[in-house]
Amino acid sequence: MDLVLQLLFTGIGIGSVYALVALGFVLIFRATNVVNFAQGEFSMVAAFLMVIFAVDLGWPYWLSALLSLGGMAVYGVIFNLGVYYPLRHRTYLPVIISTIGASILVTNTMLALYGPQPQVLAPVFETPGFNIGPVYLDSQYLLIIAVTIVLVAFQYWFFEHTLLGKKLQATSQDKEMASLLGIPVAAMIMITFVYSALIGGLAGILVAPILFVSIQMGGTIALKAFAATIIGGFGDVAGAIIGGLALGVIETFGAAYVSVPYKDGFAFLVLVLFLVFRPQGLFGERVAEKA
Amino acid sequence: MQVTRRVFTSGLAAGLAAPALLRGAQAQGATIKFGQVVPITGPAAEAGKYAMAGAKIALEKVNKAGGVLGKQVEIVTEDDQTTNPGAVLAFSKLATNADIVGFIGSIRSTQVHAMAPDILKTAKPCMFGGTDPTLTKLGNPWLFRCRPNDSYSGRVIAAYGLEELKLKKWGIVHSTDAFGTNGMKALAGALEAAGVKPVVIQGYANQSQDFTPVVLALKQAGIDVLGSYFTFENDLGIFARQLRQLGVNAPWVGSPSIVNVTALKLAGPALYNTFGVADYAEDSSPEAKAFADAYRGMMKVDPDNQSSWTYDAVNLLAAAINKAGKTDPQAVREAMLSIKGFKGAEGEYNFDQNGDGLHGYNVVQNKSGKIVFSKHIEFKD
Amino acid sequence: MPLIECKDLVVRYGEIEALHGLSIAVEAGEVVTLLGGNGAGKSTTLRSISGLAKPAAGDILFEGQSILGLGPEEIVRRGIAHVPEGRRVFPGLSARENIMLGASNRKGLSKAQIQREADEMFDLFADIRPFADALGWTLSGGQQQMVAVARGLMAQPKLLLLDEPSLGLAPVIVQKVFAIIGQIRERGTTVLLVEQNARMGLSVADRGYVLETGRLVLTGNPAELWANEDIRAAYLGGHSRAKAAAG
Amino acid sequence: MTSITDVSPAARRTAPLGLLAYVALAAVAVFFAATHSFDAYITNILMQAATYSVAVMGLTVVLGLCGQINLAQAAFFGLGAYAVGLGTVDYGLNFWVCIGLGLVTVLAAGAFLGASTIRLGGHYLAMVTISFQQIVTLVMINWIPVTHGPDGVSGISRPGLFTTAQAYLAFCVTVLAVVGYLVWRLPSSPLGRAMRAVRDNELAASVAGIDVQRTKVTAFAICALLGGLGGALFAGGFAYVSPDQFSFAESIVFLTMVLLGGVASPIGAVVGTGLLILIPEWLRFLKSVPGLYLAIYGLAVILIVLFMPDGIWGWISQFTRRFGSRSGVAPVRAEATALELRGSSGHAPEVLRVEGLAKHFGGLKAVDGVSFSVKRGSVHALIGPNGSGKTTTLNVLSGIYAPTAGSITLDGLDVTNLPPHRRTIAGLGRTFQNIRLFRTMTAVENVIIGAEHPGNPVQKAHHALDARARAALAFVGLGDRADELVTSFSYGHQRLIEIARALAGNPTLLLLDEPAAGLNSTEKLELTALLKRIAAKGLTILIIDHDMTLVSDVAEHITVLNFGRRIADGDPVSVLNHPDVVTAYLGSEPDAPY
Repeated sequence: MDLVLQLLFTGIGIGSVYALVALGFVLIFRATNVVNFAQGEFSMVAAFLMVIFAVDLGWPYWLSALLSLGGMAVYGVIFNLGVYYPLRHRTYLPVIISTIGASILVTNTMLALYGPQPQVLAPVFETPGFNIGPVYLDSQYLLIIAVTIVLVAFQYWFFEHTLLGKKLQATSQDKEMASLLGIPVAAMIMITFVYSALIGGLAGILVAPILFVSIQMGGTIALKAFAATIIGGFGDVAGAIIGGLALGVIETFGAAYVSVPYKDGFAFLVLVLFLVFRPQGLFGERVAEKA
Repeated sequence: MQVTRRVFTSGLAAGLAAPALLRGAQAQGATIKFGQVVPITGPAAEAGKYAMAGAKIALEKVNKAGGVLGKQVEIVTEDDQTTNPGAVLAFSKLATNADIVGFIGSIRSTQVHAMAPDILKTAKPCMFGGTDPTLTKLGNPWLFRCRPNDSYSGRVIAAYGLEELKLKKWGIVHSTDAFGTNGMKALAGALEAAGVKPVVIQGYANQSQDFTPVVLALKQAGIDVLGSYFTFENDLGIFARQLRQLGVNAPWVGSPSIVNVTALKLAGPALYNTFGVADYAEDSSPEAKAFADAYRGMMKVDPDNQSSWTYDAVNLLAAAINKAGKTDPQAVREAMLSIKGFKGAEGEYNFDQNGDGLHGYNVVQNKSGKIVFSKHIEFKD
Repeated sequence: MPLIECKDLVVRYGEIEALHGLSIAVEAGEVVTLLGGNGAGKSTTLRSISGLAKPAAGDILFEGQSILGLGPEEIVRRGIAHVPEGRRVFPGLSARENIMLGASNRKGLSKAQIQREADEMFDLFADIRPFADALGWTLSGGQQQMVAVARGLMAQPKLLLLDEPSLGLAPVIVQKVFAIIGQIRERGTTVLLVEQNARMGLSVADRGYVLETGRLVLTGNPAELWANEDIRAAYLGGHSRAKAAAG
Repeated sequence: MTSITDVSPAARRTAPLGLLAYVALAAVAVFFAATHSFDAYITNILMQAATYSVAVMGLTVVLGLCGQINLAQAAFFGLGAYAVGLGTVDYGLNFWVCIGLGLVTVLAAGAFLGASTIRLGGHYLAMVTISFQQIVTLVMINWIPVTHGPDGVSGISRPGLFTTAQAYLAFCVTVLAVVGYLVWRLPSSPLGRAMRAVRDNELAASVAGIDVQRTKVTAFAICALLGGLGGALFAGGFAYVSPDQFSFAESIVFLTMVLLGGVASPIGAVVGTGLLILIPEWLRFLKSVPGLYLAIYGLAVILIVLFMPDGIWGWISQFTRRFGSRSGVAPVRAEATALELRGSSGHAPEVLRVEGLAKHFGGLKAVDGVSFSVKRGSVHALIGPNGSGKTTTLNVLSGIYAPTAGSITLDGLDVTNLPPHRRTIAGLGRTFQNIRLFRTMTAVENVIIGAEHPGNPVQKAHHALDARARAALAFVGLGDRADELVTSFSYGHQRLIEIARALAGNPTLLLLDEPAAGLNSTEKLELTALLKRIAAKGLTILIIDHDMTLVSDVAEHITVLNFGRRIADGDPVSVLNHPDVVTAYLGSEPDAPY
């Protein structure tokens, strides 16, 4: 039982990271119908910004975090203008390739600028964690779980209770109709990219103290977040969260009870099973039957 | 399409040959050249920087002492992109340069495997750092290993744990890549030879984000000593932290990565009081100390085995050529095999017929972030 | 000066020329119906006015100013709301939210204000009040049509473009939709209506235009048009009269 | 990569000449590879380029020809390489036997992957292939007893004849030349045509009698096969394989290669492969800053996607086509014979019988219990106002939708549950309201695809199909423009090509979905005349149209739908004067008088 609880905690912790990145995937997918293969690099770039501000320049943690997120907003704008916007009238394939190109570009620019060493970012709390009974709770994971809960709540409030959220939803559902109502579609897509970059960046900043800051960190997380997105359903925000958490837990328990080396395999096996038997994801995507 | 192919081929040949010819013309005979295959891009780019620095320090030393055969030595490097095809291309590109008399290969065993056919074809000595024991048993006479192979690291870890620490309930954690798997086999083999069966062996895939299941398995098995083979420092860092957080405090003897600079930086206190086998230990010999001082002077960080072996490799190659008195590969090979008791930064080199130069390891301890030399264990076979 | 005036509009979709120099005008306060069979160019005319289709030649004047080349977002800001064919209700938003978004073209409104106006819409469209919180895709065709029209009205347009509001609706629902168009007309909103149901379309109109393959063939008041045999031909084919007469 | 240009029709007509040139150039290349002494570096680069090119050509087939994405080509490449590696090293098998085993393995894996996931398009297919890739990599690393795990397999031997690097390189270039030839010729074979049809328009392809699913699986299997072949050659060339050479990152490299070179032609594959192997080599001088050249590579990928959508070869061939088109050899044309139509060969008086047909979308009853029958040799019209369920009925008839209830009998055969291509084989031909032609093909190729299905009693030899296609085009009046790309035709003529495509398949029943939509009045008159000529040959026609002039001119019988139900059925005069029909079209009397 202790074992189960411990695994559950870790699974939810790591799953929260997947969930945050998956959320970024889903938002961009819903707004543009494109899978962003450079989503993981949002996290990586933000983590490096944190290293620059908090470690190299030694600025306070909160200020560094704010500046990093500000940097991510700018990055989201540049990403949209450089990678997606010029291709918005083409099919999904060129856009996928373009995002792959962006991923290679950003990863290696970071390598060129910052060198190949993994960097250390101190955790937010002094205390690394504490025991509740036999279960050890890592304070950084607790923070990640808390932030995920807050963000999900914010997300719910933002999309369900603000006009801007409604306009974003409208844009993702029918761009032409949205433009007929006077909703500035290009601006809505821009906001989506910025928001997605912020969420991805937040995930990167939060996970950096645990996984260290390296140029590969984005790719590793993004692949899992992908899988989470499929499990949850591509069109569904709640699905992305639950898919991420489910994947984190499945992976952790699979590793504990089946095989550690094949840990990554569980993610993809679950993914394939979902694709073959339930391609619409856990909650189902409303797919209109069309000729 | 063949037009394209032909244009492509001949254009390629011309494009590549031109600069090579130019370079050849201007530098012919003025210096002795060593070629170095090293990761400048890709996941191991960091290690590549250290490897180049170690070689450079040796190069300066050799040149200051009068060079090789009276000529100054120069090192030509090529990027292997941390991939096997990249290593093959990098090596074969160096191999086309007839001026190069010997090579510094890779620290990654799979890359040495990949390059081995080309090395055999080129028929010039290649010093390498990969620790897969099979590499020197391929029947390739040109491979010379400048680090002890994994069969020694496993035996040293086992010997230290069993004899010095007197502990019997072993857990082994290893990466499932080539390095980690071979290391695990050697360690498990050495333990079993001493009549001890490890209570738990856990493999993990590189770039794992979480080690909770591994740590819990160790905990449940109730180990009293841990042996480990980690490839990447970030995995080691995550594991070390979780190991201590979840309350496993058994003594831990790890493979060389446990004491390298990046691991110390990433893992911090989580690695305090662990033991590591180290082919390189600063306090193990005056030569090692001298290298450390030179390295610190240049790189401003402490040296580790990523740089010490290339330092030795360049020194050995220079010594062997000087001993042979000519650059003829066969003569150099024979000179290299006849080297006995060469004191390098990594230890004392005595090349056997397979091309293995070192036959033992140092054991060091991490005392609050400082690496302290503990014991050297050498094998005769 | 007409509120909206199309001059010699030519619109092409690739190879097909959908409009060949169409000129029409609507005065402020009028309800005008565009009639014609499938492919006559009715929807294309509306799409050109709201900025969805780009005319190859001609001009469109709104309140005397050319709006040619402006994007739909700018055109709706100037006061032209388009309720397109097929209703295009956002499937994932509730009826109320759909209606609220209709005010997106108006600057400086508080959310509370918009909510109040949206609730007022349910006075006009009492049938959909019970479904205010139902998601768009769960609504029936008639309910969706009412949401779409209400959403258009939320823009407080000077000109409302309605494209085939009766499409696919049962006769009893069509009656309801047209009753609402009658009320809109009483509020003084100018309406340009495209309708396949000719009799219905003319019942609410001040004037009508009849289009055939991208050209204007007839214009006049509803009674004149209804009396004209050509309107029958535009819908039921040129030979039907002869055959009917023969039969 | 979206607009996929193709081998120009001129190039295909001049095939004998092209073949000669190809063989000559291939021979020169092989000779060059076999005799010119390269240094080891260049030999390695050429060996890598040649073996990778074979695998990249697999992507030319699956992506360029069939329009499907595959992000697991490195896995197939790796399976082929491991088959040779493990086979020769561990089991001491003959090199050729190992290649054979490897190809069987990848073929099976490719077909399985294709079949299990083919109904998922786009992003989902991308995800499945990524997953397959990851699983293959994990198995290679972790199934140590069989795969040697991460150590990889070393000491792989080459076949007896080709033990030297030089000879082996010549062998690889020969294989590349053969594969290149096959991939070059594939688009003009029946299979290649089917793939292009599926890529251009899946729906039209299925209605033209192509088994879309099987075609996609075949394309996937061929792609895997070439990936495996390239990998097998690679293993022999480099004598060592390990799992990290076949990772997801390598799959991305393969994909980038094909996109960079251009997906439309095998030349693009070679160009892209060559460049992506060479660019990092050329840019080695940038190595003083780690990561810089890969960053530039990433930027280049984005720029190519933005500015060279058809890849480098597509970009170059725009120019060659512009300058080379005039020198094309005059088309060799089969004699356009008179078009034979099977027409009324059956026995039952009714060609089509529809009973109680219903199609519901959720709560929407688009078609709600419709029954009617079409008499052999008649022209029957199905009409109704917008949204009355006509097109839905047609889509159910041609198998695009499965009916909610009811039955459809075609010439005595119950086709209710058959997929579209089986109905076409059973004798159904149709056109679409929004013209659905295969846009990258010529008129005659479009029509050949229509003629090619197994239900058509014409010879399957290419010249016979070509002759039939030309006859069909001549019948609709476009005989002398048969070799032009369909995109160069006017809208009205594209309609006629679509009709010719349906006619070439020898249907017993021709379904026409709004053939007059978008036509000008002259074209409508031509269409009316054409329909009368078709009817005169005894072919049964079911037409849906809004143009009442056309309908009343050609139809002998009219069925009227409204709200998914039949409201009238009979001869044109009585139906068009039926009060319900008049109401449906002109509207009911409003409650309030105006």
